[in-house]
Amino acid sequence: MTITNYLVLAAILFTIGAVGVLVRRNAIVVFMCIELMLNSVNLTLITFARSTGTVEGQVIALFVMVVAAAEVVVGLAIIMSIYRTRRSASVDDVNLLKY
Amino acid sequence: MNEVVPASVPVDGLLSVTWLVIVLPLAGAALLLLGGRRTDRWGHLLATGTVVAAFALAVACTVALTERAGRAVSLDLFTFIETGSLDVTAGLLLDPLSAVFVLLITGVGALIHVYSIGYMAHDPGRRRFFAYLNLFVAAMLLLVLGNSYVALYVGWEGVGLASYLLIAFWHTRPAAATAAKKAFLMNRVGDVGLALAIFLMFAQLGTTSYAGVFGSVGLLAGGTVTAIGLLLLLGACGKSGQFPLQAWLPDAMEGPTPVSALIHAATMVTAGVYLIARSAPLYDATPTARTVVLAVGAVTLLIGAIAGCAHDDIKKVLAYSTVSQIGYMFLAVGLGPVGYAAAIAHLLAHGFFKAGLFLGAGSVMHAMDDSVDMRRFGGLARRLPITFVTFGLGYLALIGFPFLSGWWTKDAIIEVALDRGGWSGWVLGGVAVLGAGLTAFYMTRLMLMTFFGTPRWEDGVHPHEAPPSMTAPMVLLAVGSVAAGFLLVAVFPLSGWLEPVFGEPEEAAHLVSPLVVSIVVTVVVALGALTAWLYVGRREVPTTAPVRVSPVVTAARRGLYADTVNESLVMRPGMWLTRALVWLDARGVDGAVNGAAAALGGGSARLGRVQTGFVRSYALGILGGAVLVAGALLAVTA
Amino acid sequence: MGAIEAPELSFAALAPLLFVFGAAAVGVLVEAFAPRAVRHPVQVAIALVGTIGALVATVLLAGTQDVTAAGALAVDGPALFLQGTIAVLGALSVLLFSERALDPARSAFVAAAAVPAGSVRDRELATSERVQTEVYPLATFAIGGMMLFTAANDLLIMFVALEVLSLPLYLLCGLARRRRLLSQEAAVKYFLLGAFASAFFLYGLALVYGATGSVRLSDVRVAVVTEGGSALMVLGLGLLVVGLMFKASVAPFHSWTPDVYQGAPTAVTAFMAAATKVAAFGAVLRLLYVAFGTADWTWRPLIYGLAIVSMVVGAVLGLTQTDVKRMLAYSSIAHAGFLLTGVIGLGPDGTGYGLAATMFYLLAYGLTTLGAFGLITLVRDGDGEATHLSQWAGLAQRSPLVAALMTFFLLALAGIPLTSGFTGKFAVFRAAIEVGAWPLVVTALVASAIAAFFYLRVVVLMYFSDPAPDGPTVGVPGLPTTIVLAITAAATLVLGVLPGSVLDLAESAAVFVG
Amino acid sequence: MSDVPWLVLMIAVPAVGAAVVAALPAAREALARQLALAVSLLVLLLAVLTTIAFDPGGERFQLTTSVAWIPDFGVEFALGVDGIALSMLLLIGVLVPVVVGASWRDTPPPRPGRPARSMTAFWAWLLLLESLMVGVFAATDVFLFYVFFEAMLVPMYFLIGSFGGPNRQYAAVKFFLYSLLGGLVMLASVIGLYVVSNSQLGEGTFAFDALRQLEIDPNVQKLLFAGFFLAFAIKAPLVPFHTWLPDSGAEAPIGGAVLLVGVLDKVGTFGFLRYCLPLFPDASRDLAPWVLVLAVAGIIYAALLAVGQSDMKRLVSYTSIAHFGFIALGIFAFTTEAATGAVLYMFNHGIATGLLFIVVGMVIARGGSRQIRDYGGLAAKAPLLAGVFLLAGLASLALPGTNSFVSEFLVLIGAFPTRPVFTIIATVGIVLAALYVLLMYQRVMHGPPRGVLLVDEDDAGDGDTVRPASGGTGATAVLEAPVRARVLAVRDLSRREIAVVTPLVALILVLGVYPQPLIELISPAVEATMIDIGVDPGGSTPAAPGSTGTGGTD
Repeated sequence: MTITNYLVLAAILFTIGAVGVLVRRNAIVVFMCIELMLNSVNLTLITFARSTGTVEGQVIALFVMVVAAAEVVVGLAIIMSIYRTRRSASVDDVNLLKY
Repeated sequence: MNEVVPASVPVDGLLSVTWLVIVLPLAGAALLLLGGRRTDRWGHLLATGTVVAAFALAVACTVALTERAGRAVSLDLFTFIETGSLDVTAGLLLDPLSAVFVLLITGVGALIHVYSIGYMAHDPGRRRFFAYLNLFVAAMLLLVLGNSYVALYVGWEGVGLASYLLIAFWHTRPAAATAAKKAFLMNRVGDVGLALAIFLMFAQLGTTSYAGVFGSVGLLAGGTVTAIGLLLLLGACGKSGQFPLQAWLPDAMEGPTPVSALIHAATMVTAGVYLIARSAPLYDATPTARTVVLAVGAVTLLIGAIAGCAHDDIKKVLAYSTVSQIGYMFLAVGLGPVGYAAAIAHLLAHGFFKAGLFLGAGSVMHAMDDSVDMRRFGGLARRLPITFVTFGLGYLALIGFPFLSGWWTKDAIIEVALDRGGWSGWVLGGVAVLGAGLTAFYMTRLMLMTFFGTPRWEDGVHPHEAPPSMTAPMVLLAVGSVAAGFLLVAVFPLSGWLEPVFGEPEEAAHLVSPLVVSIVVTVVVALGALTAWLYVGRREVPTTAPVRVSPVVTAARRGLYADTVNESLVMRPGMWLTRALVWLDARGVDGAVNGAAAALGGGSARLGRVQTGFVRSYALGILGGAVLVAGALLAVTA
Repeated sequence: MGAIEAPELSFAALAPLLFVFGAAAVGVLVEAFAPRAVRHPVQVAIALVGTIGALVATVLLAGTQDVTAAGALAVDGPALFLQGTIAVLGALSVLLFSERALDPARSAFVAAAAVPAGSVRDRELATSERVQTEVYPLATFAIGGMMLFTAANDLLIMFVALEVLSLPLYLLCGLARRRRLLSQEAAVKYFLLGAFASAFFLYGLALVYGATGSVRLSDVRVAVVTEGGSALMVLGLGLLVVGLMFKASVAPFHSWTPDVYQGAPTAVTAFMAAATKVAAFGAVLRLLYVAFGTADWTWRPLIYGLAIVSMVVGAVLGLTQTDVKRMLAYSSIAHAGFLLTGVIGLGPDGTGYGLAATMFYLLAYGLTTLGAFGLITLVRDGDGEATHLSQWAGLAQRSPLVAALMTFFLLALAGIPLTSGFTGKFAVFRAAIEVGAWPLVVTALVASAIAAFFYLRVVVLMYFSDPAPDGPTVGVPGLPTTIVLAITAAATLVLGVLPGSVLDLAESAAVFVG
Repeated sequence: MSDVPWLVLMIAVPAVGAAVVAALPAAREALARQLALAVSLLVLLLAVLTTIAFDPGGERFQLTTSVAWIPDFGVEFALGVDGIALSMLLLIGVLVPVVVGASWRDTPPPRPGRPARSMTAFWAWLLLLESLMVGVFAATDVFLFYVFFEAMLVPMYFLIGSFGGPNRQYAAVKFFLYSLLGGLVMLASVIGLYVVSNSQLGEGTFAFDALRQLEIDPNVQKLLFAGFFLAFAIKAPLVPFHTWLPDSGAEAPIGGAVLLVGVLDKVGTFGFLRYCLPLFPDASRDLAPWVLVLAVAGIIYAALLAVGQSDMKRLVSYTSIAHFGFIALGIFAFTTEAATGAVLYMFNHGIATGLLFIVVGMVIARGGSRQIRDYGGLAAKAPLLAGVFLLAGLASLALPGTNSFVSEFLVLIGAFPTRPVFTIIATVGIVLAALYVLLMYQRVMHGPPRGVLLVDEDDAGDGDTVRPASGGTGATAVLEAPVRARVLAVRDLSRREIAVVTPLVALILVLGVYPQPLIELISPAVEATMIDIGVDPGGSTPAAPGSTGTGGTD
């Protein structure tokens, strides 16, 4: 198992996440896809940490998890508020602002 | 040919105030125009006074001139324009040639001012009329007195303006207004030629003064001289109503009759002749240009004469006669040194009798309630005796009745034309003789229709002789018409007086003896007159022009289609072009600008559609951007 | 395995950050313990103390060239200049936030964000004077994050700062009192897209880390010099740039800008438009110079292209806008493009006039745009601000002063001489031409001519058309907004007429520590 | 006397005046315009004193003032005048008071259902404009010039936009955007120039005298030249960058139109002569033929368009475009005579076209219509008006005796030696000039009474019934009305109007007869410019007659 496989896997996960953002309607799911992208990055970081034999990668991964957690808090707050107003979490319903 | 270069004798005494000759009438004009209604009562008297004074001064100056070496004085007044290598000094040149013209202008001008006092007595715009008349005299004097082509040009355009103002004097008449515009524009066309000639002189010689230019004609390439000559000719044609720019002159008769007499018969229209005569040193150096002058003269001579035969408007007939007579003068100056003196002589004689004829015509109109239709005249001889006599004398002088002015001066021209020899000599001579015959025809026709036969007047017309203020000038001019030729050719030969300008008049060996010439001419003239009598003298003249006539007559009535040609070749295409350009400017040039703006707006609106408001499409945009960026960077590195 | 030695921290050098973050933390505590009645004034006071304190600190620190926190933070000219700028803009924004006189309910912010919009409770709260005073700590955190962003000498810190400045902004966008639906929509869009973009930034970070074995800018620089730009690293750079350009709202990463600017409370829009741009460009400059300055051949064409796209998109799309805030949003996209011409103006390896020019432009633009948005808060009708252009018709006759000020700001945005906008444009274009990028400059000039058209449209509306009978009213601002408008207008004028000293300052500050 | 900062005063006085007027309450219109008149007269006085202080024989730039402004960019607030700029300052000094007089009774455009706006703002903008116009001609620092050049747009924009005709908004925006676009392109060149100076002189500068010394690579010159040229060609305007002028000229209030065409647009031709030629001599020489093509094409094209116009103000605007063609021809012919003529032309055109605009404005003030077809036969009732109209027209067709003749003659005779073909084509333009002037004059002044000013016999008591300017429309309605016994109700020039036109009329005639003083003021500066572009200032032709071969074909 060379590191390339890990990197490729991470890249695939990242792409899946990105595509998910594009195709899914539910805000929660979209957000989860973003989380997936972040975690694929974590994988990449760990891999590089291993390959370069440095520790930063692992540290950064921890940081990323913390930040992601914070993002979840904020994000869910926003999504909840709009959900309670509109009774819908579909991102396609929020397009009053355009052009 | 440097005689015109003034002797550097300090100018003093009377001659040093020659400029007063110009300033007097100018001041008159200014006073009348600025003075406003205050000057209504005495304005015309003042105007006349200034011109008379100018005439007196001119006589005095001319006398003083005779005592001077070289008979020329050049006065530098002030620096007009000086920059770079261009140095135009406002200055005057009084020499035999200009002196002759100054006398003619002020003299005839004074007479016509006097005449106008009576003629315009009841016109509300009298003050304005006299102001313009003075303005004209001033400009015309500047034209002939200037000592450089620029000065001449200034006067040249000045008389154009005065002519415009006077033709349009009764400007509420559309015809008058249009005629004035036409005159100005066709003159302007000629002015382009004159202007370009001046530019060419400056470009080649770095000067525009007569002295400078004539002093170095020899240094010019032949082609250049010819070009200058032709350009000057263009200017001359415009001003003198010569072919192909003759069409404005007949229309100019819309102006008051004194104007027609002074400007469009005696003085302004002869400016072209003056220009060419003045530029003698140039023309002497270019036979080509001179030949063209000859051709123009000959053609115009005939056109004028032919058109004159068919018109019923007394003033138009006289106008075409003027065109034709000036054609004679062009013919003469075109012949070169031998012809200059003859041309000037004819010019002066013509000035007298044609002015006289116009004043007579004016008197007739005065009697006939301003009607100009000869078909409604007839039998006026008894009602207007003085007019009849003076007009008659002018008529005889014009057709060249033996021993009257016309006979002396016209025959002289025909002689020099024949003396040219070769086929061209015969052709030109023949044309001149033919012209004489036609002149006799149309003038006799005019006489008969106006003064003889049975009255064909409109109802309520009661012809009466004009007041003395009008008849007096007519008498004086009649005297001039009788005597001028004899005096100028036989007693004080003009050629001698002009010798400092044109050089020694060489006595050419006549190919045809003058006697024969004058006999032939007289016979032809008699024939012409007879024909006229056969046509209009014997039978009743219909009060309306016959409609069914030969194409020749139609052509003649339409002035040989000069207007038609101008319209179809210049006016209409011009109007089309203008309309097309207006469209192009609005739709094309400005349209392009507005179109670009509209395109931007449209693009903006279309591009704005991308901003759908859907989060996911925005995300797609970002992703796409990211891919592009990544791709671009990899492309750069790879 | 030696003993772990604590990293050295120069607290003096960190003073600005400490001030702001301290203020933010205190604000949270106040929120928790102080009675509702006193919260608002107290919060405002704390926020102002924090920002102004930070400003003073940056002024005192002026001239330091230092790397601290084990090389993670750079305290150098650009950092301090931009931190100062952000502090100024932040303080002014806080003043805008604290305006009590304009809205009948005495604040532009929602009473209780948790209450669903349009519900009964919401309607009764709408008229109450309750305010979500958390906006002040949030804003202060955002300001802190921005200041950190400009000083981050380490990709990780940069990422953290990015999040610290973004998360509060997401929330702030959703806290409008009026038109809550739009406000919440703005928040959602900004949040989702922001998170999306930061994921790219993070991935880029990872790749750079993988390529160089470090996230310290100085180390990256060394790596770039030694092994040149590997594909991996360049790819990383690209993704980092994407993340940053998103924040700087550079086309084609601008799509969120119009929607968010329009939906967010105007005060917040002003704050974002002014301060976020400064922070984002601060990070861009640092990243491109300190880390990749020696490999500028990689990013120069990219930035070149982005600049053109951004200018054109901003200018052209602005033409057909009918909402003032939206129009200013597109204008800010165009200005991002102009700023990038300044970035291009960087000579190889940080030399050249570009850095100073860009920093000056950021200051000038921030103040002008803050003032413009501040003015928008004054023009109101029944339900909040009247931002539709048609409502601005004939404003000059309602309130000549507001119209004149707006015209002045718009002329500044258009870059007419004697305004700060012109000085800024002149500076960045000069820098660009000096490195031979004159085609870019010509494009920029044409773009600004196009943009001038829609600024002009507003002027035409205000002056030459007649007001609608039921047009908006012009509110009388309270002290805070008045101060903001006075300062921004004065600054726009001074930076236009006598920019000498500030230009000197920017020039002297334009040195990065490696 | 020359140590007084005349130029600073000439800029400051109207600026302060503008501020004061603007501060006046809207109700005090009368005071506002009296103030405006006083200030503009004071500026005229200053202009005269400046001319006295100026020594034509002295060094090129005089009365200089220079203060460091933005040291970082090497920008200085540097003022100074040569003969060319000074003549423009005189023109400003003369025209502005006249414009104030001509606009004395103007009223703001009517607004349906709303109280009329006060004219106070008009006077304020007018004075501000004067101050900026002085600045743009007096600046000797390119940056400063640019700043004035752009700032000048704002007052004119408001003059057109809020006091103009029915279509004023479109015209104002078009004017602003056209000029702004040109200005921005020029900005690129200005910066480029700065960068070049930065690299050559070590530290960047905008000082005209320093920039003149630069040795710029010809290709770079072409680029920089293009930037400046576009801006000036739009300002001047040359075909095909002209379409904004007819709109602005037609919609602007008469006062604005006079200053726009009379002075503002001269900045373009002034720029050619002051900046394009000396700063980029090589580029100027290489590109001159193309410029000349534009110039000469413009002369013919615009003249023909003028013939085709039905709106008097548009017509006058088009005549100006033709005249600017002559000026450009004079400048790019590269001879002292032509260039002197061009500068003289700039001055004379301001006077002549200014008068023409003012007289046309007086006609419009009487009839309330800009359409030629709405008038006819006015000369019969208003001889003075007709006379001044004719004089203005003759001046604009450059009849000898009027000032314009001297300048047009100089331009053509000076351009002929170096550019015969272009000059010949241009000379044709003088025929067209006669055509458009006389056509308009004949239709408006000559012929039987016609048009909107006809009223029924009974209420033709006094001709002082001046209709409100309602711009174009409504005229035809009067025409279609049943024609009963009707007479023209038009009053001749009032005392104020006579006072307004007199100075211009006097200048036209005096400068037509004795232009030499003005020429002597201009020539030295022009010669200096010729030296800058490497042309012998001595003149276009050998002083000694006869450079060409002797002998002839015969």
